[in-house]
Amino acid sequence: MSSTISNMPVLNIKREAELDKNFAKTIAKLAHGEQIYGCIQCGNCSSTCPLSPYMDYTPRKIIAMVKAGFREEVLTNKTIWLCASCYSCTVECPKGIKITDVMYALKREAIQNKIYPKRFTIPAMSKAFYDTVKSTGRSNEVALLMRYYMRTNIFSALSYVGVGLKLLKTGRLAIIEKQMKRKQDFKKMLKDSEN
Amino acid sequence: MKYLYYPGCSLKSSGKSYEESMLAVFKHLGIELQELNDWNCCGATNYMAINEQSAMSVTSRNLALAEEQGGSGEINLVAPCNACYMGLLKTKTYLENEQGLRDSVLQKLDSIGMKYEGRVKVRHPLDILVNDFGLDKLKMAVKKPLKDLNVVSYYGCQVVRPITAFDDASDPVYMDQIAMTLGATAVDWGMKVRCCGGSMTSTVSDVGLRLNYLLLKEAKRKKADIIITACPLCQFNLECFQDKISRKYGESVNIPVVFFPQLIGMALGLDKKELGLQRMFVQPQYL
Amino acid sequence: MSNNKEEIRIGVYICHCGHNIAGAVDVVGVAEYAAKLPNVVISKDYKYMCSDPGQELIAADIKEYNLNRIVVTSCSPLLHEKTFREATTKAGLNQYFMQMVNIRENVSWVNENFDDATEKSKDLVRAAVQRVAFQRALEKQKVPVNPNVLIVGGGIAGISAALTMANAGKKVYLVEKESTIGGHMAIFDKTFPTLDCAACILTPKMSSVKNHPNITLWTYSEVSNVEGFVGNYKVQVTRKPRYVIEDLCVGCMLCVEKCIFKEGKFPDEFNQGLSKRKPVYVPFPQATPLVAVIDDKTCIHFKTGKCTQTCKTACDRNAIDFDQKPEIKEIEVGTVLLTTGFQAFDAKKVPYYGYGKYPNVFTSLEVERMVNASGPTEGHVLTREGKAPKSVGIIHCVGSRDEKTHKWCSRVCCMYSLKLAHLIKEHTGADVYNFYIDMRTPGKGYEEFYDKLLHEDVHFIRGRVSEVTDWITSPEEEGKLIIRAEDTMIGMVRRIPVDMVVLAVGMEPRDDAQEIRKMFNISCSTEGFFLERHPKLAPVNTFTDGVFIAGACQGPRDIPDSVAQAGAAAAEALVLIDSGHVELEPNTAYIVDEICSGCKSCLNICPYKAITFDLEKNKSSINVALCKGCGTCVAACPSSAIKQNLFEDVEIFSEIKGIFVE
Amino acid sequence: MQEEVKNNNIQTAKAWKPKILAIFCNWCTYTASDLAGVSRLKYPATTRVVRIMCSGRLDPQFILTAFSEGADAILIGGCHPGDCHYATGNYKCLRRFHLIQKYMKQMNIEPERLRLEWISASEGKRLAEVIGEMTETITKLGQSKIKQQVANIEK
Repeated sequence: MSSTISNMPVLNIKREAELDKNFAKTIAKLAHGEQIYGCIQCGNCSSTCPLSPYMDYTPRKIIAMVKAGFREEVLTNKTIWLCASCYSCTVECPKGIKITDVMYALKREAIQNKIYPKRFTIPAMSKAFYDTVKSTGRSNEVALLMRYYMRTNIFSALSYVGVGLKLLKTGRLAIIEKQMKRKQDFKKMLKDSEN
Repeated sequence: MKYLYYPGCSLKSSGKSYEESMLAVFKHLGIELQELNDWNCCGATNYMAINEQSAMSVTSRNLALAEEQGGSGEINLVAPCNACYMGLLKTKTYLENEQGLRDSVLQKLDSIGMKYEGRVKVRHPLDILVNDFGLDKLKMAVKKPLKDLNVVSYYGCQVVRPITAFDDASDPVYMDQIAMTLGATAVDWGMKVRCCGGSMTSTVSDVGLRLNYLLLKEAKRKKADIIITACPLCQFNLECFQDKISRKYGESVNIPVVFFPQLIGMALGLDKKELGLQRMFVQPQYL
Repeated sequence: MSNNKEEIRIGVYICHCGHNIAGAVDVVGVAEYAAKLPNVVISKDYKYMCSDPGQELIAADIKEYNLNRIVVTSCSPLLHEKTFREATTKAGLNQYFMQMVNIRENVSWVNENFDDATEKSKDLVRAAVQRVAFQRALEKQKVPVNPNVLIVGGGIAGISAALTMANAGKKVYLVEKESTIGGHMAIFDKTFPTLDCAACILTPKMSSVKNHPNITLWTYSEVSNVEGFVGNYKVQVTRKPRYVIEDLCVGCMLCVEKCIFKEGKFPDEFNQGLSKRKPVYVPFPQATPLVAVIDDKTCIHFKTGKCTQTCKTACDRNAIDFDQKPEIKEIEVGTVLLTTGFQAFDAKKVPYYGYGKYPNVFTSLEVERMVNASGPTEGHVLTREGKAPKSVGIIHCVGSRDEKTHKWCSRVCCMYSLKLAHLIKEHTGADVYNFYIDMRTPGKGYEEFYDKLLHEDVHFIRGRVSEVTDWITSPEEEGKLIIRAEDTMIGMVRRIPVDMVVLAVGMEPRDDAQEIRKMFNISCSTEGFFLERHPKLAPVNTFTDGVFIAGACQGPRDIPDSVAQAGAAAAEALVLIDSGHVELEPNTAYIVDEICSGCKSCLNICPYKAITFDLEKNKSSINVALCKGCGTCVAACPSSAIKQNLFEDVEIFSEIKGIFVE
Repeated sequence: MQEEVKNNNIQTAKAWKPKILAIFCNWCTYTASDLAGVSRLKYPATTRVVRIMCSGRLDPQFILTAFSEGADAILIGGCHPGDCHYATGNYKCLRRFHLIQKYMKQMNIEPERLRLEWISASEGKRLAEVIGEMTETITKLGQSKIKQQVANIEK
């Protein structure tokens, strides 16, 4: 017992120098609003969130940590990736904080800085979706899932074979997607916005 | 009544029967839908996570197309998929409110010779049916009232959130009213707008399946015969994973899950095939 | 410049207001600039012009430099014009030779760029220097004050104010919309933090009002018209027919007993709809006046005309009169106290808490009635199924601290929730959970009350409830209402199954507040409560002289604060009455006969009918007593024959020119 | 010398910021501007307030004088319809406002340079917004040339 105590990691202390003082400002800008400064920590977001039971930190804590500048903790945890964009927190927030937009902003910030949890599946899905649309202009579930499983775990795709076959049988799987006509225009616009 | 119609990717694949049934029902009721030519993906939720500017540009191209094809004045653009509806509506609203964003998006449209003036009104078929067409008229069109059918309405998240353009954000009632108009019993339940997890059924399936398990279990506890939805992804999640969920939790959660126009179509006396009902995994016995 | 060609000697005084102005405007620079302006003899800046030394500085300079015009550049004239006018008068100069420039509210507090703000201040000072040269000596008009007072609203604030004024020997008209006075306080069972029985402390006051020789009490009545001005208001009160002659009825309840309805059938407003009443009823046993009232919306006689009128025959005093008509009373008063109170937030507006959907979700007012021994459940806290709850959740901040409903904190809900928690626990022994965002207990004995509750094993969860629902995730939740909230102290979402939910609804402005506001010519603040003249220094005054406000019509407040405010408002009214007269600003209009062409275009413009036409002289003339000084006729006169004191054309033009011409 | 004059012009052109005459009624809009101050709302230092008791006191001559003396724009503030402290003064103001608008059209003065707003005592925020918007509009529109034109005529 005594040996474990001597090996205990430092968990619950933070020094001001370790915080990113501009973090709140950056996120407020990316997330369409200064409202995050008005957070009263009521926890309505955490409570209404259908995914909060699975999160590392509840959404309320994320907002507090963003405000205080806990950049690393916020960007590396799974909470932001579990947000399913159901907007329940956003419509119910008594202070009008666009929490879903905050989560989006944090996701983008994490991707840009390449510090999201590496083996985590959700960022991979987002990227797969992005790439599918970028190349075809529309999303195609077959192409999307192919891309996704290539990136994560190709074997896990097997567990969905049953569902896939049923979809195929009922004509709900579009293997050949009708293509856009002005695809070149579309790509050009996207290229511009990535710069 | 004539509207421009934005199907979105899902209504061409897994949600095919949503499109089929809606087109059939609207045609029957005399509501004309004209598909938007050369539309592209709405941007959906995943896109925003990578590049918001790009997502909004992609979406605004659809709005610009609607203005190109919809003539002068205000243009009603119907988007049945919740994610598409929300994506289009959110983009439109944000463009209205944020000058910087507007400038940069308009510039991108300009680079491909398009423009957007802000004349598009984004509409959901529920909104059209209740507010433009009217429940009274719908009632008169009912041929086979759905007697003794207990219906729970599942709205999903993105139809009344984050921007509530119609109905109530936490307690929507439009689908319930439609069900009652068709002669069915609308069963009230507390999970109308409780999220199904979206793509989580594929990404973190433990979580995704549990969310859907809770929804299905509660529908069954409330003695529902059928669940109606207004979103292709909700419908997909709730219906297509029922076997998986039943196995995982060791209790049967099987219950038919259909799109609300399919329910309307049955009450109007339309053909099952026209409504795409043969595509459902769980056949509604009653219908 | 002016008529007698006197030399204009102006003194300009720039106030730093500590850092308030000096931090955003180069005050020294402005003073130096002003010194160079024409006619300016002396220009000074000073830390606090409104302080005694500041005022004395002006007075001393007037004497020393023989000044005859003063420009004070400081805050809003609405705040300190009176102060500096008095300072001017003290030095023997007519007060209307003083002009104020507002560089605090209009400049330093709102403009961020230092150079721009300084530039703006210089422009404004220059304008005032040019204007003041044309200002003339004027005298205030003295008008007598009618000693009678009108009090609108018979809740605890109105009752307290009425008794204070009446005890001071003034004639009081107390007008109440409902059929009894008592207001919200009469609904409550106990009052926090002392747990006094509300009825025990309120009822004696109510009967004092009824019996006071100086108080005329008109219940079931509304003010329908107001005319006049401070000291001299003409008010019309409409007494709605209650179909029972007040003077004859003794409140014996025989009519209620004999009503053709054997049982109550209509929601009882006083019991928040938890019980039923008959069309003829007395709201509650201590109602004042204790007179029955017949509700013509539910009474068979009024609905069909085919009632045997058992109530009428039952009354041996012949007090029932189905032919009663609205009665209009005209009164004259000098001052008005508005104590119209608040209304509770409608919990149906937040559907996620399930009020109206789940029967066992109650509002706090409903529970107030339930815990009351003479209430609909005779003091038992019961679910709709008639059972004592084993667990109860009290949700704070319903309709408060929320941008989608009301942004403000309603101030009383934390305390009354603690009170209800205590009473529910006492009555039922149930597990009581309080869901709060922040616990607000600022008040004498309030924090101590909270401490008491903490020791009573009442549960406190710091988190805003997101939903009251009936969907379940485990068998033990079956049949219960589930409250979901994050326990933010722990950082976990909790699902708490309860038998009863109490919504602590907040306070909001009454639906008719806007109507009353317009009638008495006062303003409301953004959220809709009546606006006080100054939030700190004139909290019971309004911008309309002679009209005062007290209690929850001005903003959410509890009983002790309402009573204190009522006292303050009564004192303010007494000051006006006892000084015997009021001084009115001399900003009235007058006609220069030589210029008036007799075109009559001014006649219909005056909203107060102060302008008449003298047929003999073929000219218009203005009755100063009726003129309120808006100046509309001045701008309308095609030949500029009408002038306005304090706002002469020449004054305004020179001010405008002064702004732009250096 | 020429060069210097030119530079000076550029200097003034750069430094130019609109000057807006604000004529506010005592009871509503002037009180609102006090409230904006007390609430520490921020808006550009472009306005100069002249207080009158009621917007009904507004004399069209005030407007014309201000323009010819160099005002870039004029903002008139009164109580909302139905809320006038003197019952109907604001309606009279509105009538005159329409007249002035017509006159301005004839004189080729941009209509944006005159604005009438109903701002109640509680609407400090609205006041700040209006001043912000107006400053933006007038900045885009540029300096008023009326003073110059009037001077030329008088020459």
